[in-house]
Amino acid sequence: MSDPMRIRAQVQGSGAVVRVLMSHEMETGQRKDAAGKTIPAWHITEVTAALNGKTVMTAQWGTAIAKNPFTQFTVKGAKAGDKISIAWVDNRGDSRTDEVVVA
Amino acid sequence: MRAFPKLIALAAVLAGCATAPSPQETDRLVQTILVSSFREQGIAKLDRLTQDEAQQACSNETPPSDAVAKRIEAAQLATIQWPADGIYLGDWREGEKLAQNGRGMTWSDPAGVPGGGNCYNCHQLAKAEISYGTIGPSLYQYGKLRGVADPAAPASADMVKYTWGKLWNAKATNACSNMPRFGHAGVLTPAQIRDLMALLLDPASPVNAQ
Amino acid sequence: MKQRHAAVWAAGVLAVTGCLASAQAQTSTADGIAQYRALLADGNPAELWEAKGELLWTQKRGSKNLSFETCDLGKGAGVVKGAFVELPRYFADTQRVQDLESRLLTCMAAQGFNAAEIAATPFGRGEQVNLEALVAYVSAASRGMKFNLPQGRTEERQMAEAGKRLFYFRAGPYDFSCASCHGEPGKRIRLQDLPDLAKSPGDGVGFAAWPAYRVSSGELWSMQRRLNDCYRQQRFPFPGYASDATIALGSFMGVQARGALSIAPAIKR
Amino acid sequence: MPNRRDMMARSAAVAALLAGAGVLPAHAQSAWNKAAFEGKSVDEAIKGLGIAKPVESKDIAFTAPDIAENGAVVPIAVSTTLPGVKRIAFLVEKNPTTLAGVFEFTDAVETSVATRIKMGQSSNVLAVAIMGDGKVFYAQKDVKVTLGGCGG
Repeated sequence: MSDPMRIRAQVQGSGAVVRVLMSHEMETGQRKDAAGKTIPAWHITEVTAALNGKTVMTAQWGTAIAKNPFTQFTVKGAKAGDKISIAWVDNRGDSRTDEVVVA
Repeated sequence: MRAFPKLIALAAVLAGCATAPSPQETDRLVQTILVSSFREQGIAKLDRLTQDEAQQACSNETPPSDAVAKRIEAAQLATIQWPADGIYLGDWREGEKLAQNGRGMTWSDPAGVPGGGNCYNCHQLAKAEISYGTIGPSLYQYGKLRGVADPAAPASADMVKYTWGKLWNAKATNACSNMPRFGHAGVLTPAQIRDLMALLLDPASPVNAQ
Repeated sequence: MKQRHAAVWAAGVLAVTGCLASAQAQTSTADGIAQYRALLADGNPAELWEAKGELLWTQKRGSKNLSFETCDLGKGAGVVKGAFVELPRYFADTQRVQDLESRLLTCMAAQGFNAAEIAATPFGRGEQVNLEALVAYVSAASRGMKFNLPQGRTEERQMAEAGKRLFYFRAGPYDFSCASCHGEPGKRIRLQDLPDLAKSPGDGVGFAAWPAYRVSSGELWSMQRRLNDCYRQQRFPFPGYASDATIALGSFMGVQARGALSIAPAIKR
Repeated sequence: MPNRRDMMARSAAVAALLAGAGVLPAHAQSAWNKAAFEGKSVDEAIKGLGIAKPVESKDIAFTAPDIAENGAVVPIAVSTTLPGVKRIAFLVEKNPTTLAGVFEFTDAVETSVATRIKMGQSSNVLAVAIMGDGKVFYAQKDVKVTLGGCGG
């Protein structure tokens, strides 16, 4: 069970700046454990951001996105009270969706 | 100046404070704490907590007296093993790798695997490496600045010997040096020390390149 | 464009005087690192641990089914704000000077957990994961507050004094003490600045910057974990989790840091 | 190694889950671009993305540090005033696999994004902007990754 994301969405100018922190190992598949065995790749593959349920941005990620990923983007025309939701899926098929209200 | 008497008064109050632990009490407490707190792990055994004379004399906020420092330096100088075959310099390329390598001797290091020299942690060496520490002095141009044009020449002999001594046992010239006693403590082998010698003194080494 | 000019300029200076150019290169390295740290400052993953710790604080756990709301960190049962900047301190119920981690273990024992077992668990596993989250939450509640460790009791003064001795205690194959790296101002290992812990390093530096999110491991490090890795690098034997040696050092550093603002949990290389 | 049918079943299940949650649009259900992410050079990554050869552009503002204190986390940010940018990809020349990530924008967001990447060593990093009309532009930045700490 993955831990919740930390999402901040704040009105700035004519839109809202969204900052997201996700809890994820983002294992590269290139490291070896103490016994010399390769640790399999384990990373977020797809991210979807939505404003009031409508997709505004998507992303595909590889193993080179840093552990506990941070992403920032700006949604045009978003107002206080709007809902921003972020969803991710990883290569093991785990997924998580969290939502925040624009402040 | 006017605050001075006040300071003295405060110091007197602190010194006279009945509940301040005496140095002897603190000694006993520290010993108890060391025994109760540490355990062996991997190659890091508990005997590492037993101090030798040099370690003990340099375990205070203030350095030891000059007389004690001189005595320690003389004793440490006597421990230096000079190369039996008279060969002081190895391969600076291997020396550079050792200088970069900060591993070895920790509880997470395997037994019997030679560690590194940790040099860049504290010193600047080759100019190309910008990630260097400043606990020790810069060693960039080490040989060049000391006039070592040919390490094998008789004119270089004193500097070559001094440098070997510094790497083998830095406490021989500075009782409370922050630098490990690489040869004396068995951190590096004589062959590894030769390679570090070459890094510092070989005119072809990047340390001495312009 | 500006940078290219600077590079050309630096190269010109290099030709004239090697010494000045070397100083220039050092400045640009420092600037580069400062720029990197500034870019990281916004969005510290320690927040993920803080959020988790906040949930754990109110959650009923353990065989006794208790939350931490009965846990006294020194400011009264359940009080979190301001507790961190007054630890380590003496606790009458355990008759010990305790740091944050050892005190949390005491509270976990009250919840019905086996504290000794948790202390012996490697960092980043099992209940240690929860401990790091709690440490993040509790320290964050004192963010921006000044360190003010109580020194009214003999036990507290003794612990700080013992910590000072341990700080200067040289041993092991490298002859290192804490002071070997942290006893002088303005020094660094590689490119990492070393706080001078023999004095107060100032606001948000040294003791006032831990716990912290470690970029290199992608995990939150408590002061216990920080000290454990310091002793590893000192080539010492293994200090027990929440052992008196680590608490004594925390007391010494905390007393030195009196008046410094806490920025914990910070973000570190 | 998971077989193809398992993989498809799994991504279908995830897609259904997300579609149920109302956050996944039709176009995002396309699978992760394995070919692009497995590319071991800029050329292979570009081929995998199925895009034209990029042309350097001054209209892409790409921020990355000159020096990274740790390669495990390198903060990068890009924004562009180029009209009609649909996607932005980040490529690290000297990483074992070149493509770090691709962001796909709708008209509802600004074409700017910040994230953090891993770098195995000092390398050139590229921000590649892909336009709706198939044109491709890029900006680049050299990032020096330093060794840090006690190194043990």
